[in-house]
Amino acid sequence: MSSEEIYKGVILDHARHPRNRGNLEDPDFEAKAYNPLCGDELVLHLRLKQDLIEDCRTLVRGCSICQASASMMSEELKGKSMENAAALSGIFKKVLHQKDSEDSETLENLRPLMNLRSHKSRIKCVSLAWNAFDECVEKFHETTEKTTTPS
Amino acid sequence: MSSEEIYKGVILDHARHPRNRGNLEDPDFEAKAYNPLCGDELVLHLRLKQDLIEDCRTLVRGCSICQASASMMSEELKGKSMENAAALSGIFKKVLHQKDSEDSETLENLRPLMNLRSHKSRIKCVSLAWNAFDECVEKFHETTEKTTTPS
Amino acid sequence: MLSEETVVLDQSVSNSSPDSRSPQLDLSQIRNRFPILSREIHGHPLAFLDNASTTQKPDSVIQAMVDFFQQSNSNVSRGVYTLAEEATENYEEARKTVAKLLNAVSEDEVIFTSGTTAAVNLVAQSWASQQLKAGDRILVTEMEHHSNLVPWQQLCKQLGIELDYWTIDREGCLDLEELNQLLSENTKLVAMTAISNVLGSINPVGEVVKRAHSIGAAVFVDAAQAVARMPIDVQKWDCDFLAFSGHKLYGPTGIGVLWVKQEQMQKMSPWQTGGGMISKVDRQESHWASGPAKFEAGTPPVAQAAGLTAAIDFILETGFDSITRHETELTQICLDKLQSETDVEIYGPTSMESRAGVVAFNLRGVHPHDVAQVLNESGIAVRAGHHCTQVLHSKLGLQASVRLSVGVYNTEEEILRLVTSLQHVRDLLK
Amino acid sequence: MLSEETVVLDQSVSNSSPDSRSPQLDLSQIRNRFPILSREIHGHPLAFLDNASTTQKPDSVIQAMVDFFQQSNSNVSRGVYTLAEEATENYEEARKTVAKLLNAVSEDEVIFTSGTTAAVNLVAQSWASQQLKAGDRILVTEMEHHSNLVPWQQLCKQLGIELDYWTIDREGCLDLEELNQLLSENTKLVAMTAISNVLGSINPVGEVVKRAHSIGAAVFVDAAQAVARMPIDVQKWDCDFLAFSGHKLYGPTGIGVLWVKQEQMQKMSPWQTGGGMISKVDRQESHWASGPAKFEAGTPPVAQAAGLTAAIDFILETGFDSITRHETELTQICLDKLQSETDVEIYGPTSMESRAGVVAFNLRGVHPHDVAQVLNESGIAVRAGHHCTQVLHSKLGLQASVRLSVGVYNTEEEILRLVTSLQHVRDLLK
Ligand SMILES: Cc1ncc(COP(=O)(O)O)c(C=O)c1O
Ligand SMILES: Cc1ncc(COP(=O)(O)O)c(C=O)c1O
Repeated sequence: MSSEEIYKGVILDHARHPRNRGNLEDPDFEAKAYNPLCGDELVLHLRLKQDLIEDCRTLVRGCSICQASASMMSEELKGKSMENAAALSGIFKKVLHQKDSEDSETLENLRPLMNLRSHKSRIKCVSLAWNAFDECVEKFHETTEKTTTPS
Repeated sequence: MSSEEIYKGVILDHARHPRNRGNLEDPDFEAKAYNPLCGDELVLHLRLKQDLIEDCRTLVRGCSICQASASMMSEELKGKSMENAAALSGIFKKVLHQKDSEDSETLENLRPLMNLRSHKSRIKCVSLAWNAFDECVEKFHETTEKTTTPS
Repeated sequence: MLSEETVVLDQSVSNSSPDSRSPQLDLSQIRNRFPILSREIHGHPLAFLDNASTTQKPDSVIQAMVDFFQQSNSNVSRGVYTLAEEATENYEEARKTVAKLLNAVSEDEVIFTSGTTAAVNLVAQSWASQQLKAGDRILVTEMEHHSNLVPWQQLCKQLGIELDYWTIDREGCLDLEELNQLLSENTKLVAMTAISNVLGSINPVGEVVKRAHSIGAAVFVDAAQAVARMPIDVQKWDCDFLAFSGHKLYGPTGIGVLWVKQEQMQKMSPWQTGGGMISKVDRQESHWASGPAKFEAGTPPVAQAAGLTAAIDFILETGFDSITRHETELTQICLDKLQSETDVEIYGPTSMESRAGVVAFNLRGVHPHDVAQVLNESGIAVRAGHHCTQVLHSKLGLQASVRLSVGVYNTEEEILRLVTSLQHVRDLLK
Repeated sequence: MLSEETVVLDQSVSNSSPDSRSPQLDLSQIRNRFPILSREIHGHPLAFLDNASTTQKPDSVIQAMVDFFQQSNSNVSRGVYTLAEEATENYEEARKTVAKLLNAVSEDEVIFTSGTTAAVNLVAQSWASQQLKAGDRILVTEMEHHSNLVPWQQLCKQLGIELDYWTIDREGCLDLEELNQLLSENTKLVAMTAISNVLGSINPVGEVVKRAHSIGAAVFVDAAQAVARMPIDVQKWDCDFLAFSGHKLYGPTGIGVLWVKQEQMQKMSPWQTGGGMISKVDRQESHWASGPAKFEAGTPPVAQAAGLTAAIDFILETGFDSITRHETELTQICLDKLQSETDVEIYGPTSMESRAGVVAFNLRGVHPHDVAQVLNESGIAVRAGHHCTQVLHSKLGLQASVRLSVGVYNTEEEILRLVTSLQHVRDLLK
């Protein structure tokens, strides 16, 4: 797809006006993601209410795709249970990496990003926020395991 | 040149009937040479009378070219002064490595070997005996230096 | 306990006798794909019988590299422009193709190197130098190529480790009974070739891995000779490391492969450092990339990756069934003919059981160099020397030997021509 | 004492302003030799401006490799048959050609590696790890590519050595006054690039060598960027080590060069071990070959050597006079144009004094990735990122930058197209 198509509509809007930007004062989970190819960095903060994502913030030093993807992710995460959000992340990444796979309905809101699949080098930009989220999921599982398993 | 040309006349004669084969009982100088590409080995013994090469023997584990070259060398060395022989070695090697150089008159007896110049891989076989001789020359210089330089 | 087990050789390895129903090669079609085969040497058609040293390249391999240079040439992983994306895709495609060839669990197990030798050095420095310590032992076979021997020898000196040798029997084969004696508690690594580059013996890798793993030793497989000669299944063998070179399987020089089982890769620290293998570089400290990239410092052999993909495609299209069948037939003919010459001494297994298309021999009384030189007169390319296996040659009591090794494009006529030309050698030199 | 010397920069290096009488390139003839340049990207002719990352290949380089594969392909140094002799000659011819390019004393100073990165690692392991000891110091510049930085960083950790940085000034240049302070008795090695792959600065190698040698330190020169941009004379520079990659001078990937001054090579022990670099292998002990072979374990990049020879021939035929003049002109135009854009920030020297054809910049408010992506729409290939120089980018307070770098085939039109297309970037993203 052409730059005109990438840099317009939803993506550009999110890149210019990132939603849920910033950090939380006392986040339940925090993760950093880093793209070694360009030095882009991203910090993700999550606040949970039980296992529901109550609030979510991202701080991005990166390109507009990375910005937009983080912004769009934050909207998707808010209000979802960790489990559902983790499932979404799995589907999203799978579809992102397989040029020819159908994007599922659950990805409705993220569809504009799917157009970047043909730009292999930008997939890393799209994934960065989700990598940070996956790290939070891991940490979340560790804590829940700790609290449910007698030690 | 073809194998027919290589493996006939002087070279084949020397390969089949190597002159000055064997070793000397109490050589003044001894050197070993080794070809790492094929494992060929050669031992050279020299007996000197002052600085004249009185006797010279070679023991060769190698191909017919290597045998022949050692045999031909031994005939050349005998009776020469170390200095003259060293000079001959220098000229021989130089001409051997330069495809287009004229072979000098001093190389008269070694001329049959010059035909191998076009077979780069065999140059190492031709040189092996002379490498051993060069080592003896070095040792010879070390001893003469020691005896002439006050220590 | 181990010695009481019945020895069942890994089927894919020992059972190399050709299935008589396996498809026959269309030899003239294959030969047409190798431009070099139309060359004449001293007025004779080239009979290239030095395939254990390096192989010739089919048109598709040459074309793949030309196409890359003419269409997509650029560096990988670092650019967002079209050529850079194509180059990256081309490079990662090669990784996937190698994973398919080896039946790897994932392409993330595939590290590109400059060749087999570099791959051995990498494992010695990135894995063994951390995992092994004084008092440990490494086991190698007597038939190893210097590239799968000297790095271990050096590591042993470096770490104070013992290097043990698994000796060969009279046929040039490894005895599994002996292995049981050799594997000690302290053995941490077995480094072995899948096929000898001199004897042609096919070694029982799968069985060795089973026994090595049972005492906690890892297994490094040198597949430089095997990769173009038989199907390799790293999951079936269950080995830990496996290496080969592009130029030995009809691909280009300048690229090789180190396959590493994922759990072992996790234990490896970087060997070469530099661009492309880092995640972050500070003034005094650096952090590493994950996955195979961690072991691929610097600009990788991008164009060569295109050639390697084409080479593997060529092999898989041709099919190992046909390749093995063809090479076995030629080798059998060669052995039959040479065995009937009374002044020819053959090394390695005399039957085609556990034997691949490499035949080392000597013509009694004539130095290998002279044999090879005269054969070249008839357009026949064979190798003379120790073939980078001095330990093996010492064991055989030899300085050197003549070696012929067949490839997918060789013909019966070429083998017969070699045998006939030996008479020429005798006439000249005996 | 040193600081009182008048600073006389090495003429061949600093004096890069083109001789106005140097011959003009026949650009259309040159461009015709690069098949890839006829490619179209998104409907625009390809403007390849990422030459600092890798260069495109002229027809003669591609043809040299094709010819090798179709005519002479075989392994080197080990066979007596015709193809093996040709392959060996081809390989040694490359060594001679490199020696000519660098004005080396002898081709025995030329070691082939897989690239610059491997060459740096080789010197770190074969020379520095033996010659340096705890308490010694290595000096690098802030502008080093990760490949000429991380290996030294790792060595410092390994040996307990200090790594010092020679900082850059505001123009991205190195101050020779500062060098005098930095060179201490304990400094044993200075590792520096001849031309920065980001700033384009040309460093005063000859002068650094003089000062380093006066306190007994050796100098390693990273010539990856310099080799295709200016004549190199290792005897004039008098450096100890110098490295470059084939793919940066219009040659293939998979091959690189490490030049080592003879007296230093004598001190080096092998790094990688294996076939080809030994003189004798016993069961527990090995002895090494002499000369460059000692550092070339395994089958070398034989086909790539043919390509490298052709690449060097291409450069020498074209002539550094014309190349430097052409690239300087383009860079000057580029700097002029970009400097007049108020939202463009340029890094590196602002004048063409001591500057080569690499220009890193940022368009304020737009991420480099996005700039490069949009430029690609117009067929323009530039790189975005940290260009393997994170220490430099930190120093500049940047995460990333856009970089354009010119080659022998680039045109003024391409530079102007880039500048015009920046407007397109603004329209879309600002
Ligand atoms: C200055 C400099 N040094 C070293 C390198 C590394 O070269 P290679 O990746 O070919 O090993 C590069 C190129 O990326 C470079 O520009
Ligand atoms: C069994 C074996 N191992 C290792 C090697 C080394 O391969 P390379 O020289 O491509 O690194 C060879 C080939 O020479 C070989 O035959």
